[in-house]
Amino acid sequence: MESVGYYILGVIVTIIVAFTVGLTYMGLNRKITARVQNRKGPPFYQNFIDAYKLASKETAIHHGFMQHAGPAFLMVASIMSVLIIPVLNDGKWFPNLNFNGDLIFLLYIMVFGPLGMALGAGQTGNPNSAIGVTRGLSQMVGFEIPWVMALVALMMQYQTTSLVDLMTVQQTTGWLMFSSPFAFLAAVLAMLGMFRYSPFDIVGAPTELASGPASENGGKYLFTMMSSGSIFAFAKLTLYVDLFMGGADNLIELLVKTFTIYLIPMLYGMVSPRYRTEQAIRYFWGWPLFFGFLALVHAMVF
Amino acid sequence: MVGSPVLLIAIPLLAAFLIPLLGMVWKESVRIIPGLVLAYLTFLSASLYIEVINTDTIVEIIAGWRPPWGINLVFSPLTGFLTTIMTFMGFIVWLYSYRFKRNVEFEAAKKYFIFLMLLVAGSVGIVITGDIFNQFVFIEIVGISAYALTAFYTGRDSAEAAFKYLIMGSLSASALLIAIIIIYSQLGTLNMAQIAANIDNMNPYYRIIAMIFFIIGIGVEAEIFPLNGWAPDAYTEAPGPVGGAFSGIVAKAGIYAMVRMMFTLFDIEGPMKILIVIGLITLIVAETSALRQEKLKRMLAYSSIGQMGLVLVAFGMGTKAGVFAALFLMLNHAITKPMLFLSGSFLTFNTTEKYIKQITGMAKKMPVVSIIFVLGALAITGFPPFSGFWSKMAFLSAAADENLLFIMATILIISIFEVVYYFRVINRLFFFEYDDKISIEPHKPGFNGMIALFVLAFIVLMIGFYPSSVTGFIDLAADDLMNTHQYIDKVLQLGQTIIQ
Amino acid sequence: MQECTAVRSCNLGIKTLYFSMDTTELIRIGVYGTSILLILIGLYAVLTKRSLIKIIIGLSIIDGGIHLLLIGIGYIKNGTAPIFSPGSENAVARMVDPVPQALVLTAIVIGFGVTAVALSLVIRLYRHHNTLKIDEIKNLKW
Amino acid sequence: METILTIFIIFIAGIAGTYFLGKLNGILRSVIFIATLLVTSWLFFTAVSPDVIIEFEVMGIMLSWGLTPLAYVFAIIVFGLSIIIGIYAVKAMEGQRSLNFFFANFLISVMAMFGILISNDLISFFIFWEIMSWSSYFMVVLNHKDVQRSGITYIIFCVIGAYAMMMAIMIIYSSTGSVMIGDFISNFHAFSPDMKWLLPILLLIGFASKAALMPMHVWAPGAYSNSPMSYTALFSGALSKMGVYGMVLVMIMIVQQIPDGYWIKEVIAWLGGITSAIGTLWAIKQDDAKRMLAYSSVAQLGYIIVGVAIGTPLAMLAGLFLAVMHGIFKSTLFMVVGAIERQTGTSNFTEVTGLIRKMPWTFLAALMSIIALAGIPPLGGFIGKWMLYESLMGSNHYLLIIVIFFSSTAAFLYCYKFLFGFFLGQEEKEWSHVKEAPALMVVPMVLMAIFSFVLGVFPGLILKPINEGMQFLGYVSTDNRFWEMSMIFNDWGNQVVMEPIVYTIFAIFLFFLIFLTLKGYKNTRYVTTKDISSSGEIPREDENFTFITGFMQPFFRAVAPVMKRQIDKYYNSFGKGLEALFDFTRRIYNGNGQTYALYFVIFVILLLMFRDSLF
Repeated sequence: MESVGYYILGVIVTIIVAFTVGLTYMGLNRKITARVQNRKGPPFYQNFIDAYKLASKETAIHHGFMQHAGPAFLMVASIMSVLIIPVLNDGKWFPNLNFNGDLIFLLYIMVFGPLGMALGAGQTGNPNSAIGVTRGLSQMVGFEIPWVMALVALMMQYQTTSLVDLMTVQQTTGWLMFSSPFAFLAAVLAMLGMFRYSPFDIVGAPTELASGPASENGGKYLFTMMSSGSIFAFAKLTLYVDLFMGGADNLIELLVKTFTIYLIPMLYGMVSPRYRTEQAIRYFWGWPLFFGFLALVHAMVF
Repeated sequence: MVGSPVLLIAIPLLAAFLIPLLGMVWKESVRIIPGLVLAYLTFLSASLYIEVINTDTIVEIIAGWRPPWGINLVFSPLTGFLTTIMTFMGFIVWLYSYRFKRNVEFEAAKKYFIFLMLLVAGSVGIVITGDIFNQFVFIEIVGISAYALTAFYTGRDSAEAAFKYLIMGSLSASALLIAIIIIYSQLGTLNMAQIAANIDNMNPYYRIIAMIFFIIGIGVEAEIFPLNGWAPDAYTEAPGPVGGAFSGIVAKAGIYAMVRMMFTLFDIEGPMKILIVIGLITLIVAETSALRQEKLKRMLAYSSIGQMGLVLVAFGMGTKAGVFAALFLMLNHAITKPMLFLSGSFLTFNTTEKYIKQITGMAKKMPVVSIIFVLGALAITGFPPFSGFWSKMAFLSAAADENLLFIMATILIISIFEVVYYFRVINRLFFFEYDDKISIEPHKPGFNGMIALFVLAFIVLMIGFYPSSVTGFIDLAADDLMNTHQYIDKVLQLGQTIIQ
Repeated sequence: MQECTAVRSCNLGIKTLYFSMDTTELIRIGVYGTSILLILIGLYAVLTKRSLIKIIIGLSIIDGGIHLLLIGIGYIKNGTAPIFSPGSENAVARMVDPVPQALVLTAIVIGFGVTAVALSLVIRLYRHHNTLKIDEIKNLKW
Repeated sequence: METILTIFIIFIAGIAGTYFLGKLNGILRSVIFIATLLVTSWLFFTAVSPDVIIEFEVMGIMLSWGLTPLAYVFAIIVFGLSIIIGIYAVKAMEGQRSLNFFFANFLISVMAMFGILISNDLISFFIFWEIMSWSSYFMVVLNHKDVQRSGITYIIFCVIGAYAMMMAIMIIYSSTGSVMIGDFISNFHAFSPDMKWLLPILLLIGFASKAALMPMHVWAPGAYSNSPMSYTALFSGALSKMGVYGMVLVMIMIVQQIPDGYWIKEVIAWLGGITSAIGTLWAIKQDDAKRMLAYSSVAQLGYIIVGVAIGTPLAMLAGLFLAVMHGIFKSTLFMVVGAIERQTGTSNFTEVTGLIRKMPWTFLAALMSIIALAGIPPLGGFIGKWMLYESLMGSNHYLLIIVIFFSSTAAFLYCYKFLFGFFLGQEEKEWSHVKEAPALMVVPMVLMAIFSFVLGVFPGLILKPINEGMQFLGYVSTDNRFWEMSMIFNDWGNQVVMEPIVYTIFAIFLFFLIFLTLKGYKNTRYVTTKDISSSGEIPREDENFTFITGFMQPFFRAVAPVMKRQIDKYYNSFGKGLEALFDFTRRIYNGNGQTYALYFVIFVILLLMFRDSLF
């Protein structure tokens, strides 16, 4: 049962599931946003159509090696993270090759993607993409801090860096979002930045024409980015579910939990205007940082 | 017995008087005779020194009057050590100034070498005499010749420097004479050993007064703080080799006189607050004023004063280790500072103001001299593996033995300033571009001068890489200075032998 | 401090002039007082007079005072010159101490030499600066 | 004949040969230079055994030389770096000024570092330390650039540290009568309580000044950026590690023995953390690559010192591993900057852009080293960072880990700035002539990049000697506990196996690369970076589209309050004040002979007044 082929199969299936779920959520996001803004909005499967269109497009020009490598880096990051995060509890379904889901490794592999993407964007030489990259990195410094604080609090409270161990802990102590609420708050607020939805969408700036890291990338490149984005979204949601909501025992439960988590940035984004970068950073170093400190204190006390 | 110590004084005096006479016969002899004399003196004192180390202290009696009545010369490991250094430095100075630019004319050369001879004779006399009044006379001889040498250059401010030196010098001479009078009226003798033997019979009030006047009288030669106003001017205005001679010969003689007075004459046990305080003040004031100097030789002069202060502090600890460190410092300073003065005066040869900025980028033009200058700077700031490091280490360990942490810290902080101003000069010399607007044009150093510099550099490196080559001698000298009673006995037993 | 001792000794000297008969002490104290007075006068000249010549004069006065002091040590009441002559062996007790006199002779010579050098330097200085005011000859400082 | 002495003789001969024969012929000089490095390191790695000890006496003090396992770890850094950098330097320094001096001095520095590592006694340790100081100083000012400021700053901090050390050494010598490090450590408990505090602090000041710890880091940017890049690689890679070596000795051997030594450790660890944060922030701000890398070195040394100061086995492992890694990737980066400067004549981001197609191999080396620096898996930097975090969590440093995390996240900013500024972005016309650096320079860089990759996959290679060194320090053997060839554990037994991760990463990467470029290279053509859609229209050739000035501006608007104060301003005003004071005090020599006579009289009176207290 533990053969290499089994692993590879697991990998592929997981990736496909993540891809589908991620794209569906994005489609739902677009739909819901439209409804809230009193528009009809595209159907929820619109993203699949876009992806298909992009994937089948021919690219005529390129700007050099890093432009090819950038999306690949991005893909590496998202797939590695989805492979490290255990999808379901105690390795039911596909354990994948989660290396006990080491959280620090996860943290670093998650920033690996944006950096590689940034390199790819830099190669294209479009000043807009470079500007977008600087904004993105600065914002990352912003939300990484509370996020790390939350993680550190959990890890030190339960004396482990392994995601799996944390999940097994939750089997007994109940969900961490109740037993250590401050960490949850800090992490969720950081997640807002991680999803780069409004008000933190100045990086991609989707409403402007051709700007942000994705500019100068069409066709397959854009497809790769899109799919990696969706996979990444799924990975992050699963991570939150695993961390704070005790993981999931089957796929349905997973979907429900992830979607509830997903609603948070979505709804927050609908009601808030866009921040400038430094405002975003200051935002993250305000309440989220405070909650992070509380979480640390909580971890120290207990 | 290769010769007697009295020759060390007699020959240079004689030479000083012979030079003009022989100069009438053969002009070149004016330059050659001093060289021969100094070479012979170096050889003589070295061989005597070896003999003294192997056998016993030589006490020479002048004119048949036995001590304590007559004048006697003491050639002990300590005095021999200093005498050898002085005569050797005298020889180096001669070697350097053999073709010195100002004494290609006959008259100038004559005067220069006469006074050089007198200077060496007087300094050696200060060190080896055993009679305080005789010491006074030698100090005066050194003084007069030093005034003359300082005022050697006409058409500069050298006369001014010499005059300041003269005022201080004659005031100090008066103080010294007063001290001698007090001692004589109390003890009725002028012989050091005799005084040291009976010093306890002296009324302590008069004793302290006498000591104070001694310190003041010798302090001018030893360049201690309030009395050293003359020193920077004299060092700056005198010819380069004379600056070397001052720092290498005269200052050493002054320091010797002071410590001989403190250790032997007044036979003080334990740490001497006065020396430590004076030395520290001298060190701090001198080094800090050197920090912002614009003139090279003046900076070197302040640094030299500071070193003298350091030596005094080391002596002031009054321990064997302290004396050892002090003598080691004196040795290094006597080698390194002339090296700096000589190379410095080569670098600033074509200017009379001797501004540091005038040697900008000179290393391109005269690399060897610059490298020797840097060697001297590194050595005197105590960077290993050069000679200065070992003496600084000896000093610090001596201070640590006495648990004088405050003094250690002060010295080290002060030497940070030293490093700073020396490295500023090194930077200007090596790591700035030579430009014709501010830099003077270089001077082709003479062959003899280069030989002198090379000899000194070799010694610096030798001590640096193999300090044990000199530490043995210094150890003996330190023992000799510490052991007062041995000195007294050595001198006075001659007297007793005659009495029976 | 020196001053007060000097003055005190002078007054003492004058008092004893009237009330004591011991002329040796009297003369000795007088000599000491005079010499200290001379030294102070010389110091005054050196410290206050602006002219180089006067400073040199002051130095010479100091020397003179010290020489006087030196002689005063060896003084004995109507003593004789320290010369041995056959038949006067008992005169040894009444000989004055020869050493101070020798010292004074040497000191005088030295003082003479120093003064000579000083005057020659003054000539040089005057040629170079055209003045004898010491506070105008300050090219070398700091 | 002892091998150590042989190595020294070879070094001295090499120095003399490089300097004097170099005057005859450049080729000869390079040959002698490389030969010296090769022979010495060959001798070292083959013939030097840790148990050989040479003893001799100088001025009545027993000195002894011998190699300890801990020193062996650092000696690996020194010799490995010096060979590779040496090969690089031979080509890179071509046509520079005073080459004989440079190469001879290079050898002197290497020799001094070797001497530091093999000296078992404090005196010879100090001697070699000082030799290292002045030789590196002459390198700093060698370029005739900013000599009086950065050079003097560097030498001041050198001597402050050295003199603090000297004082401690002399106290030790006078109180124990021996200068052996071993004796000192074994006799330490006998010292008086205040000495127990004074000595380690003095020694730590000495080492911290070389390791550029926080209050004493101001010399680093000037010194690193002004010396020739081929030396800065060694300077930041190996020389600064000597300070780390000393700190390891003190923190582990001495501070352990102090009753409340815990506090010293905490303070040093926090200083290290603050150093890393500050260094990172200022590194992001720099526009000159050299200064940026200099600040980044300060930051990285901060991590290392944190690891060393925490002192738990894992932390020490992390610190030493980071030391090795930093030696590798930071020297590579400095070499990259050197190559770029040699090819383009400037090292300023705002001037040179878009070199990726001109200097692809240099870019490869830079990319690998940057990834290692940022601590991104699978390269070596990650292992060190991972162990550091794990150890910090294991030893309950709740806030310190946040500081470290902040600085290492912010490090991405300057990492990206470095790559983007030099290699990516618009390819301006003025740099179209630039060629790839010569092979002699490229090969060492790529070699180092490969090292950093190998160490990332198989950290055990270097963790094994480190482990032995730590056993020398008195840690229990961590065999198979803290390291295996490709596996790292933490205090709680969690583990990460690097090898499969790396394979997976590469599989995915290659898959998508092929997916993206399979058809790409057949029927897509390369277009210049001018050929972009900037808001729908194509910029003309002459329009400058480079975006680099005011890079990361939004970030600095966010952190502005932190950047307001900088410590070197305070140092400057302090120094200026001192100089003004001394300028005033030296006016006591006012040039008036009469005043000097007055001093004379005052001195007499003072002595007469204080005669009772002074005599």
